[in-house]
Amino acid sequence: MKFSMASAPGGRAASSPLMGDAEEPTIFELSVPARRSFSLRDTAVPSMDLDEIQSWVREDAVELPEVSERDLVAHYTRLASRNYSVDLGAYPLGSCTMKYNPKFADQVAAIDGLTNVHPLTPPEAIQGWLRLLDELEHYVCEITGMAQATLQPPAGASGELTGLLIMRAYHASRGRKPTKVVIPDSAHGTNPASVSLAGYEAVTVPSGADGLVDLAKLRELVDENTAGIMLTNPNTLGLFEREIREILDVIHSVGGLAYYDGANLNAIVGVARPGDMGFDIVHSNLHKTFATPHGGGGPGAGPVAVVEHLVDFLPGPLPRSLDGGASYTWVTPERSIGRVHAFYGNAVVLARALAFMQYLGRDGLRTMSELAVLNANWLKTRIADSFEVAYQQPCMHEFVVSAERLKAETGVRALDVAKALLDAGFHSPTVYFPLVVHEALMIEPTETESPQTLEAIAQALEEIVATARTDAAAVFAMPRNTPVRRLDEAMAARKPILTEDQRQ
Amino acid sequence: MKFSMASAPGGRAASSPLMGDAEEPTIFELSVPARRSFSLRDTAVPSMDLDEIQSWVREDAVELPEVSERDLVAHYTRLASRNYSVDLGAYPLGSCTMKYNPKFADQVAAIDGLTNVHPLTPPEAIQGWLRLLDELEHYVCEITGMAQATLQPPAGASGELTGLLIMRAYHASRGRKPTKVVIPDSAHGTNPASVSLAGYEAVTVPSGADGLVDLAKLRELVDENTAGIMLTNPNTLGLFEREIREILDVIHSVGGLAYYDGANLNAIVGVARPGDMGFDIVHSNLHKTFATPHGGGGPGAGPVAVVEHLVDFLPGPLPRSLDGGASYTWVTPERSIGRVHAFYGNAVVLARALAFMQYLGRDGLRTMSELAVLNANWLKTRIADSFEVAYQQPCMHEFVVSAERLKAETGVRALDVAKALLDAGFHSPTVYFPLVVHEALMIEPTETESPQTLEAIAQALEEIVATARTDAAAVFAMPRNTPVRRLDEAMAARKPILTEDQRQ
Amino acid sequence: MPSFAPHTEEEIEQMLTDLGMSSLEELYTSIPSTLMRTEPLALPKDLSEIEVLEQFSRFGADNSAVRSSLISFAGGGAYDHDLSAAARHLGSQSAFVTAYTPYQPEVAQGVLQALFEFQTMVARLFGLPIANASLYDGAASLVEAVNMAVGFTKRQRVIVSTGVHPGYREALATFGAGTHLEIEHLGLAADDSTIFGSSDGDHAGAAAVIVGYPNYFGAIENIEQARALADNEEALLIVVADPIALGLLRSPGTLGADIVVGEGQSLGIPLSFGGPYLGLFAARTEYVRLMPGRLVGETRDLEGRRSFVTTLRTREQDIRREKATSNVCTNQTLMAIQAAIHMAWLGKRGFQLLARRNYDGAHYLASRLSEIGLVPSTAKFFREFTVHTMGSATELQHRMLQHGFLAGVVPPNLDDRLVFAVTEARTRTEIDGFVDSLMKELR
Amino acid sequence: MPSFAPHTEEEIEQMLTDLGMSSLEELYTSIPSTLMRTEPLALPKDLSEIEVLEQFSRFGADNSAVRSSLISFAGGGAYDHDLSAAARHLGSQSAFVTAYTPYQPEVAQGVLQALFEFQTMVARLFGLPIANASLYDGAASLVEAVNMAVGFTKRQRVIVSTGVHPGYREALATFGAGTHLEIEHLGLAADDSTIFGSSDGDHAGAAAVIVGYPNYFGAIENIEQARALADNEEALLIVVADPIALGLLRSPGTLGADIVVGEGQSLGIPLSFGGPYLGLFAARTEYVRLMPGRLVGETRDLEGRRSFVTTLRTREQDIRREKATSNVCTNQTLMAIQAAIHMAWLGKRGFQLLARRNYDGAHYLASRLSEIGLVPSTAKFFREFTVHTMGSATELQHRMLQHGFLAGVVPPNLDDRLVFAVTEARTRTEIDGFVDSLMKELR
Ligand SMILES: Cc1ncc(COP(=O)(O)O)c(C=O)c1O
Ligand SMILES: Cc1ncc(COP(=O)(O)O)c(C=O)c1O
Repeated sequence: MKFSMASAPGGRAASSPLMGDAEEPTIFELSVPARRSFSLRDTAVPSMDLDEIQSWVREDAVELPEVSERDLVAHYTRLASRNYSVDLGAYPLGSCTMKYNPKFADQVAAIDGLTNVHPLTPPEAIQGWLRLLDELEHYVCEITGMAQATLQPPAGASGELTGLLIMRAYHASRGRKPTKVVIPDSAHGTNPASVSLAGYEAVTVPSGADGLVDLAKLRELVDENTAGIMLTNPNTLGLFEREIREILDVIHSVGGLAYYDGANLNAIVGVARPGDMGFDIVHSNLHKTFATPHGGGGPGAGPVAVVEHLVDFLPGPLPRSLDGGASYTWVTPERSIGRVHAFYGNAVVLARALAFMQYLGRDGLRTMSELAVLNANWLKTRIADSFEVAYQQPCMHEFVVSAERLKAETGVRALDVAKALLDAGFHSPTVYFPLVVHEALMIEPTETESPQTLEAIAQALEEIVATARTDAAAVFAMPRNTPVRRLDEAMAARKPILTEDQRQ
Repeated sequence: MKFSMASAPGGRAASSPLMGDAEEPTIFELSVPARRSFSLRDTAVPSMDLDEIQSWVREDAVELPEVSERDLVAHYTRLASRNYSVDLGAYPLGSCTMKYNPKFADQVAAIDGLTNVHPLTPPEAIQGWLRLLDELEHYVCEITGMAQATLQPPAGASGELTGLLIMRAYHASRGRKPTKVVIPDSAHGTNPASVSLAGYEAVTVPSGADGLVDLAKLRELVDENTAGIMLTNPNTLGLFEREIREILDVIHSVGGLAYYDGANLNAIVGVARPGDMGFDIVHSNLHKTFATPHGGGGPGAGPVAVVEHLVDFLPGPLPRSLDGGASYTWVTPERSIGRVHAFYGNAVVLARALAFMQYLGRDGLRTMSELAVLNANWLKTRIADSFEVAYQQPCMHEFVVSAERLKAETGVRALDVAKALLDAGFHSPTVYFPLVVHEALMIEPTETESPQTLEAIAQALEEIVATARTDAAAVFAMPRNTPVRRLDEAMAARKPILTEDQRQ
Repeated sequence: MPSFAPHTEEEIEQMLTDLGMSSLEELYTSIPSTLMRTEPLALPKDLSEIEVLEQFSRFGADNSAVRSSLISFAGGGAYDHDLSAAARHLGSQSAFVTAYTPYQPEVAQGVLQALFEFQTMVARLFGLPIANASLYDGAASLVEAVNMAVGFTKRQRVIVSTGVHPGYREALATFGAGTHLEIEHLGLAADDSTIFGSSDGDHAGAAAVIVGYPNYFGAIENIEQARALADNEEALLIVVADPIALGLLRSPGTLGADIVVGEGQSLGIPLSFGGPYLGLFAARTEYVRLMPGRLVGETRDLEGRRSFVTTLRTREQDIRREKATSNVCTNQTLMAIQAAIHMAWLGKRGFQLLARRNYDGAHYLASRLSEIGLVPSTAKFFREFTVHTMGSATELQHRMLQHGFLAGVVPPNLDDRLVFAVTEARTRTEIDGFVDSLMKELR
Repeated sequence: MPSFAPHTEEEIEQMLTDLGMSSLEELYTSIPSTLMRTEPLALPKDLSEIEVLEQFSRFGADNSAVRSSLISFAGGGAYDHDLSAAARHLGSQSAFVTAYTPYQPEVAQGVLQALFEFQTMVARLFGLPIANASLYDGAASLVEAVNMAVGFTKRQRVIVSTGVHPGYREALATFGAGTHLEIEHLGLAADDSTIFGSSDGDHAGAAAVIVGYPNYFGAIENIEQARALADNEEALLIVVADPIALGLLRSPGTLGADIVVGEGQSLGIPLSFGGPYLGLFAARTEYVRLMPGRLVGETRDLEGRRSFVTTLRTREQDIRREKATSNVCTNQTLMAIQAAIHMAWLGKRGFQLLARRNYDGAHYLASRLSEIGLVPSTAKFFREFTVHTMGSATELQHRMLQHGFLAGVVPPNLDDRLVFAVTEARTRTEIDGFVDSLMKELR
């Protein structure tokens, strides 16, 4: 196959060394007694006596660091300079949808009238927030094909558990106590973990050779003890479950509910809707599909949308207008499972996501998904000579390849490929997940990367394979250009040092 | 001499390589026809016809780059990661006063009611700005010991020229046309350049062996053709001109005026005042002493303050209250030399400086200078074994050492020391300036660096000297850890490539 | 074409050609045609960034923000503190904001080291040896603490003080439905503190005893009594602590808590209408392998340089799956980093001083309110206390909005009470003004 | 003790001991005691950062900002454009903000490459081969251009159109006092454009002819005529251009200008009450060694990698001293970087579209004003034009403030005129509202 994209520059962090190669001291090591950064306002409030609480008063002060503002700023600026991020270059990390996050959303997140609002302000004084949340709920429901949604869950996993508790409440309301939830063997780890926390037993349905749910096996597994199924579609291998209707029919036929893990929604926004496929409960990962930044591990937001007959179970409170949109208030559904967050979820993250959706609009949202799928298919085909493509059907927004052949021939594993890619200026793909593919490399370019960047990634991968064949040791020694090189992870786990004070 | 500061970590950029070591493409190289970042609002304004101006309308579009927002952000994020800055580590660059800039001043600079004000808004609608500028003028005058000030000059050099034009106008008002301005041989290059632009001839007075103005020589030079003198005190060698009163008497005795270059004010705020020394005109570099960030080369601000009998010549307009502070308006002095900026100078920089001054307050401002001087003296003494201290008297906020001995013994020059220091994670000192000291290294630690950082700098310098003695070639090859290594500057100047289009 | 996708029409054509396709629709041949949407989404068309910004400014204008519109005396788990500019600046660096979870430690030392420092600060604050790298919020931390206690003791019963934040208790009840939790409550005395004494249930023992410190109504609980009850029940003691209080009060860990959780919003995070906030979680070392969430540990790289990595990952869902200690994956890392920076900005002495200022402000307000007949019911408190209103508290709170004050929070189902909070941001002038306005409304 | 100085009392003691001193005062023994201040400065005591911030918020509240308080139809060298979030974010990275002038290129490639890109964009915009790395503002650029022309021609006389921005002309007069500049003016026709024709001075020739493009009153000048006059005088042609206009109009360089200068505020820099702004400067290659300010050039490092460095430094004051081409040292680098990013965000097509939107807005306003009898005097204009008011323009402008409009700018000493500007930020609704309010005031 011929490829059209010239190897133009793009997408790669080529910032190269900035200076020095020493460790950065910890903030505690920078601390000097009596040094300070803080300044506090003069409130003119008199000093009040402590007599009544004297027995509770601590003698010592908490051993927080004592640093100058100058050192504080330098320390955390240097730490930032030791971290890769989407803003530096490509992050083809499958299952994580690390796309570029629009900068204007940072300004949205900084609007005084949004950030400086106390969550317990009476409804008459927070009409803007209530409207905003209502509008986002509308977008989420339209995109997923659902009736109503809670925006409370602060991340995808929280959304999963929320959804499963809704499932539980639904069955209970019908006097049923089914015990099992079916999940495919390619499922993300949060799925089985959530199933357990929801008090269900996780039952695994295997994938067939085509990477899709084995319908026959599913039929065998499912009975009246089946509370429901959790799926993501496209699934964790990046493949669309073609027989989704049939799969869900099996579940529905025994009175079960179908849960859609929205982590993979980026493939199908505007193209297909979980609701139309027959799902009953859907969570969306706003920090993936809707480009709220990931923050080095969070915060996210995982709204849960449900079909009409489940809306009564949604967590409360929900922003609702009782007068046709003239004003809004908080309403808790009658049979609500209860709150899943102390307040209303990660509100400012929700605002960012709505801003992103409004910016792209109706058509832009669909184009987003189409190009995410285009990028994934192109890159998959482009690197097919270097790695074994796990499944041949067209992929959705991500795909899985295997380094098994490379490993057999050279000893270089998926992990080594991942580490070597760092030296080329790119973040690594996800490795060893999903578990059903050996030496898996799971690659999700996202729609925000240009064809030039895809080509550069492909060339970098080709070069790694070539190096592996001529000098595998060189690959094992990678990365070399990173702030630190490969870490001794076993040492970290053997006798964990989790704080400065646990160090000898 | 025994030194007390243990070599604790601090002040050094040890960010080490981040990934890759390739060049960063230019934004033009990242450009792809028809790609875009921009989005423009829908104004609903109809398209108007171009008939009347048709002959002016260009056929082509300006060849600006065409990049996605994602690539735009990645490009300039990667460029930022290729740049040293105060926020990363120490910047002991003599004459430049690179100190830590407080972060809250960034928030001051972002206040909507300050940044989004049109400069030609009528005075009744800009009372906040007028008050702010008035208050800053008061601070500047109190600190320098002057009567009134213009805040218009956008940098120090502009302040110099403004001051010299005031000098000129003053002499003219008295029917005099003196032709010469005296400057010491250690003067900063902007001083003689400004003298020329003000239409004067620069006459150099040499320094004595003690680094101070040679009073006898000065007496010989000065006559009724002398319009004035330009000095900075402490001078460019970091030494206080003890005989400043006598020096200025010489100038005043022939009807000349004395100009104070405030670039070195950081040594003496709250301790001594140019006005008390007898200076008539003073500029302050707010981007040095008063911690407005330097922006990679600007913007700055160089207010010019004058004694009572020169206030009539100040550039206008000035913010003034005609009703005892109840309201403010713009007033232009009768014999004003005229504007030196299209509007009122770098207003937002001025706001930052006032914020800094208010934060430190009366006592903090003095402490600032005292500790700047303490740091300089300590570091000077600490490294006296490694380099020849040029002048023995206590220094002020900066000092000059010479690498002449090192050069003689090893061939390693001041420049090589500067480059080697980069590898140690610090910015270089100023080199080969002032011109009167051979192989000069001019070091200004500023008060914001901790004693630990000073010690780390000293150790880095010691190590460089040690390496020079054992392996000079290693020093010549430095820096190695920087994004690029030593540059071919001659090639750049021989056939200058100043734009993408001049490249072959 | 949304401007975030770099592809030009021409490039799309070319890429499709490379794939042997003629349209974008062809990419979706694996989706049954009955499932393909033919109509566009029923959503508005795209807007420019400036239009979206202006739209959100209008949303913002329709809220009463603290400081610009309202002077806040509300707490209830969300406090109006002065934020440090340094933490705001440093926490918003794109290297932190736009990074993923640190799965490749070689290029994530910034986030990892910052989290290690955060863990250290939380552990020291709470008086316990270990802390994790954050959970969603205070409520989530409590739920995870209970799950951990349940997992450790293999018991389903927990004893919860009604002084614990009602939102957290509700979340516990919600998630407890899945884990079959039996929740038993301890009531409060007239001074708003918990009535301990052996639980009246007839079970063999409990998984945990849970108290606030201070509690939701402001009362500083007697942790030693809570510990005694826990010992009686052979239960773990879980304390929900206000981190700011620990600048003045003895830390729960030193007083006997096994697990301390709390909401970290007070540590430099804006009010943000309730989120993103920061769940804090610390515990005794013996529970380390049951800890929920991410843990960052120290190690060496192959050149011997100190470095940091997420560790004990076998606890986590991606490895342990249905047997994981928790299902948490994405957490609140950015908030943790921001809180760590803010704590470092405050430093040892600033943190102490800050706590004292909160104490002084609250006690000054209490004394002023006492003068006008609103005597706090809470006897021993830190920065938050409860008063009983004559009429409806919601009504009074509503009227106080007109004066420009957010007059505390109304506890759910207790419309005759207001809980007031004071931070270091409230000046004497503001407090006096608040008391004056309240007096007018109560007359 | 100000918190920016890291030193503890103990460290100060220790450092003094190392120096054999016993007090900080001893550091100043080289200052004659008569000059040492014994009293503290007559300034207020220190404040906390939050108090300073609140003080500045109060300053801000006492101004009428555009958008939040006023809808602006004012230009005059400062325009209310929509700013790109990307440029704002990227330009405020601390690596750019807190760096010094790039004297050590090995660690300044970020600033240097950004400036090289900026120079390229300015050169292309102005239609000339080279540009510098910025000067203070539009006025300073004009002054430097004249100095360059004077230096090149060795003549003192310049011919300036009165259509050139009055603030720039005033600055030229101010600085011209030093360089003994003789300034001669060209008047304007009724349509606000310059009346060219050979100058009436009896000198042998001029150093430069200077026109605006468009000029201060909005008129698009005939650059070819200006060129002809310059040729007549054997003078250089200096054009003061509005960069935004060049998205629609032919560039001055291609029309014959030798030097093109301008104010870069429109390229993504906030109004900022007049500064910091951005002086643009481009010229023909033959003047390269006379250029003022910093120039960044391309070269190679010793490993052969492309890299950037400030070059032709022998023009500059620190080397050439009294013979330097200019005294400029600190310039407006950060603004230049921000403008480059903003231009790249707009891109080739966005910039073109933007210019057209400005044109359309201004012409729509002009047509609406014509309907109510305010017919622009300016015949050919881009985004700014002049109307003659019946009474005092200042008075009218004052009254329009009450309606929430900044109604143009009043040219100095011409109180019967208003110059209106429209940018892409003004919607039809705003323009219509403005016309309605004006109509009310004029009735
Ligand atoms: C398929 C899938 N499901 C669920 C999740 C969990 O989402 P979160 O990390 O927001 O809790 C992820 C996250 O990586 C995922 O990839
Ligand atoms: C002694 C001295 N004078 C004047 C200046 C010029 O100031 P500016 O760069 O703000 O024009 C400098 C700047 O480095 C300086 O060091």
